[in-house]
Amino acid sequence: MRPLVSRAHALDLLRAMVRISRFEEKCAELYSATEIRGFLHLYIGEEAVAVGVMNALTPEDAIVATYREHGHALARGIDMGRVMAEMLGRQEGVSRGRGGSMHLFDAATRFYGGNAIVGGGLPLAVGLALADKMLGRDRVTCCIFGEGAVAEGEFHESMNLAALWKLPVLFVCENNLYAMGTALDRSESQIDIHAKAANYGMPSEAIDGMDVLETEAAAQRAVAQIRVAPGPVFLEFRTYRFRAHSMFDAELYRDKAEVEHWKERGPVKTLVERLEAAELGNHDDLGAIETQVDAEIDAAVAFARAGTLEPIGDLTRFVYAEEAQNARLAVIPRVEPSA
Amino acid sequence: MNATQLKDAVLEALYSVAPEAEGEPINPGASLRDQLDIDSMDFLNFLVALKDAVGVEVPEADYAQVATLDDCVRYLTARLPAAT
Amino acid sequence: MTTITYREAMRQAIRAALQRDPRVFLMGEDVGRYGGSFAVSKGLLAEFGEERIRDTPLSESAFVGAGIGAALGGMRPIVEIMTVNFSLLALDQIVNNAATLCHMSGGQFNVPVVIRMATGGGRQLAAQHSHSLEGWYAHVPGLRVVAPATIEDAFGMLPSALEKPDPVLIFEHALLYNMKGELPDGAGPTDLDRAVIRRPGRDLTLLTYGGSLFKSLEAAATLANDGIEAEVIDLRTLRPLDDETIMGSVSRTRRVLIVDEGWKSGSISAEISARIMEQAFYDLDAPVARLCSAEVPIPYAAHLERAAIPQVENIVSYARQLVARNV
Amino acid sequence: MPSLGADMESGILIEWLVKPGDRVHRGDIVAVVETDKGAIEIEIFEDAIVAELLVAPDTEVAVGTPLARLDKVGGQPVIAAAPTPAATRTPPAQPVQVTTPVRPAPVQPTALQPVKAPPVQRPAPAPVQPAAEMRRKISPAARKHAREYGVDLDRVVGTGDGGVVTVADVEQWRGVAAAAAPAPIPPRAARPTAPETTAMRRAIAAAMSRSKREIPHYYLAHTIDLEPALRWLEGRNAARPIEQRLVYGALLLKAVARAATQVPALNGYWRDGAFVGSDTVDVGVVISLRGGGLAAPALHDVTGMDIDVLMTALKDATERARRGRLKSSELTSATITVSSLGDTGVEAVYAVIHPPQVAIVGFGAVVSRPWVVDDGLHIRRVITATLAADHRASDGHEGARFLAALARHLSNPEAL
Repeated sequence: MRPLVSRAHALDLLRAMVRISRFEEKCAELYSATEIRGFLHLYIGEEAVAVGVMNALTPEDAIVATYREHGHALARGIDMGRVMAEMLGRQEGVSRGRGGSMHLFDAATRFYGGNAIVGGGLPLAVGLALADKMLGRDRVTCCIFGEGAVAEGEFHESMNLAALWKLPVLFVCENNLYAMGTALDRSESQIDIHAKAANYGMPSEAIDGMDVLETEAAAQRAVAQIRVAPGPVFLEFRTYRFRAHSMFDAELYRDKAEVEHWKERGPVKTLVERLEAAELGNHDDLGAIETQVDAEIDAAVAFARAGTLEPIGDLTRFVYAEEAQNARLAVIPRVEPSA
Repeated sequence: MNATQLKDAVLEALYSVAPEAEGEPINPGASLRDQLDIDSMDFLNFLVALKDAVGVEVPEADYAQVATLDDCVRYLTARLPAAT
Repeated sequence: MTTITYREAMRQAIRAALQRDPRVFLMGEDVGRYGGSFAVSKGLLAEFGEERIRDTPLSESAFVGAGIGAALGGMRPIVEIMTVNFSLLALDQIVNNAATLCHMSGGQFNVPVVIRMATGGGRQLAAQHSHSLEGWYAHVPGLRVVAPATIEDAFGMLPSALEKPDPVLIFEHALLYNMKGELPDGAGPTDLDRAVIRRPGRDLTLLTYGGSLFKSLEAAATLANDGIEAEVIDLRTLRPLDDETIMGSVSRTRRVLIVDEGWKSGSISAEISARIMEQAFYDLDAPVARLCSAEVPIPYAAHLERAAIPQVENIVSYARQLVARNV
Repeated sequence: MPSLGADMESGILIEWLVKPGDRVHRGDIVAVVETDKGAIEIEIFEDAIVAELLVAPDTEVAVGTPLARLDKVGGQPVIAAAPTPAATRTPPAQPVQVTTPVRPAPVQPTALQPVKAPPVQRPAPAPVQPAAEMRRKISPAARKHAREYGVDLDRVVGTGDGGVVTVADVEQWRGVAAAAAPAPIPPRAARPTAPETTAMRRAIAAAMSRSKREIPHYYLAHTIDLEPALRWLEGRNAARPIEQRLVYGALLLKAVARAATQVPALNGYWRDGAFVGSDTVDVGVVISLRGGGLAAPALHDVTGMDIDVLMTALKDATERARRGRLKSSELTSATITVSSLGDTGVEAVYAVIHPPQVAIVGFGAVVSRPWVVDDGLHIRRVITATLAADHRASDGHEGARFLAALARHLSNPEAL
């Protein structure tokens, strides 16, 4: 049993996870009502990984994520209203409405986006870490991907390069057992993912991705190691997504019983049970948090719906950088929705 | 030739000069030149065609007597041997 | 004025950039100890060390992606892909990351990376090592694509490219590395937006770039003997295309022959021809002509390869037919 | 019925997992729906009581169709978030004004040195175009067509936008109606009220507006005693078979040719800023086509032509104009044009010059007028002749001399 954290910290972790799951449930609702279009990949069930890993990073560290990145963006501290605005295609969104659910970007928090090409983000992360190393900056680049990416050539190339050049990269593999509709044992000859890191002489660990205390501790250990002995570390979080791969998926590839089994060990449920056992908290705390979070979500939805469409005339802006330096100023300031 | 045959011969000659007039109702009492927008050259060609058809040559002095369809039939009947 | 090779001009450009800007570094397969597959970076490792002259494993997607990431991280990387043939392994990183990030992030992240690669055939390396695919890259908004042909451009385009806030792809025709030429003293950065009239003329315009420039100039000299004055334009940039200079010439000569080592279908020559039709239609006295590689995988045997790739005599005969035609 | 994807229009409700009266909580699975991708469980986003099931199992309904009516736990009805047209759905197709990306300012361009390898001159500045000769916009198809049919493109007026000369313009100039055979003229009654804008009409419009735009017309009129000519004509016609009969129009044309020979400034073209005279008088005869529009075939070198030959040529040209069989050369070679509208009863015709010619003569109707002859008053048949001429090529004085010569020729018809 992991020694418990303080009540305050535990409630912070709980709130962080509830913000993710409730935000994504609202997204599912808005998608059914056609307010969100395109693809929508939900993270519910894996919240503990995002919260645990983001807590281990500093504001100077960088994140390169995938198209299932709402949870990471919220856990990283990106404003919920601007994330929702992006889902609704408004220019007040984090990517001016150009990226949508799969491409959330935020320069202020060094969130280098969702990437819709499986494995496409890994080389970028290696490069960001290379720059930090060459410029002598004590920063970590956290690269997040699913176990599906492990089958891509870029995984092998990036792991090798990071290890070869001892780059400060935290490789975070969210192993949720299914690459869209393909179970792990039907895509990988070696299904013990974290063991692959040994091929590159890279330290690695496999962690229970459903327990936020475990994920946080593991991430903190890995980041500390990177800062002390520069070089990449590989973490495999064993987790599970409670919902379909995306909105239009009949989940023919897995049976209900398996889903129910994993829901029994859901991250929020697990933490509340741990708090009750340690008499640090209970269901009332959860209820209070849910009420607060629902209010934040309603405000975010209101902000997003009040958002405006980027003028067609701006279509060609940023195909090439304008004054590169002040491009960041082009980020639309957060406008409080009128009461 | 009886009156009907004469009328057809006149119309035939007219259509050779103004093809688009075919199939149009022609007011037998009104001036052919106005109805069918026929100029002096067309009128001359019409009379030449009429001469080929019925063998009667209309001198310039008689132009006024062949202004309408009825006029033509009347003028030609007077100059042709009685209908056999 | 010093006489140097194209290779030497490019090496000096890299060297000058490394000296001038600490953010600049060179990365690619065998650029360090081996001295570069075309010997462009020979000696740089000894002078600048392993940190800034980085040999990479054979992982085009990873090291090109790493170059893009490092640019995001504040560096000014020069990534060398040995030849355009291997760049196909890094297409996803170039097209889906380098070209797209700035626009898709709403202007938050620009990618100031320079990617150099050799291109073109003519060395009997057969189909997989003889491609001319610069036209593909010129298709993608967000990229700049240039093709230095002269010694001065080999020296001057790199510094300009390093100043750009966006990805710049530099295509160096493999047959040019050994070419000798004059580099004026004090030569500096050269423009990346303009085509240049290398030989003014009157009767037709030869639009070309890179390795085909010198074949075109030689053809123009031959044509001059029988009174045909060909204007030869070095495009220099394939994206953006310098429509102004192209249409200016077309409106004067009224006849155009595009010489391009790429294949015809869906090529840069097709794009230029379409633009001429759209912008200078009534100035034409004959349809735009194109002389490109035969639509075949480039063969090994010398006589076959020679037949597949545009040669001087082909340019001359195409030009003569073009001048004779009128519509 | 929720939308689960942009390409999902409807779903078949297979099974209800709840019944009226059931208490449901947010996130509960309440039904199963069959879609193209298989059966998908439908969740509820409200805490409520199921009031009524609105859709029976195995019914296909469109996305957005209400499936059940809910009551709030307290009893009021719940309005579920029905799919509303979302802003993210593609906005109505406005035309996309895409500004081409502003070309980033080039690095300060240095002097571009030539390359040595094979000899290369320094890139000289582009040779300056000789006086910017406004190259006329002519489509390649039009050039090809003009060359095939020997049409002088300078004469053809372009009707495309911006004055572009198209194949249709060349066709028109050749006098060949756009279709091979002349289009059957619809019977008068069926003729469309507003004249259909045929290619011919456009060509005439373009020519006339170019004429009015470019040619400074001056106009003169002169009433001429036609009695001597008409009497001579009637005597002559009476003595010949109908096939050799003359119309007075032939005399007018001959007289115009004779007069034009004496006043050459009216016979020729205005081209590239200068008058180009013609040593023959080729008279263009305006023939109005009953279907609308006109043609002006030219009779070549009329001055010396025998009057009977002229009559035959005129008869033939009129017939071929009606049938659309005029040769292109006929339509383009007139050096002066005559427009005679006497048959319509109009007394005077002030015509518009056909570019690139420099004069056009108009004849009105023959009318009887009181006329003084040797201080006696007589009834005479007279005709009004008008001249419209290009003031760049000739002056009023020459125009007057022309009309006077015309009158003289008509006063002794036997010499024509």
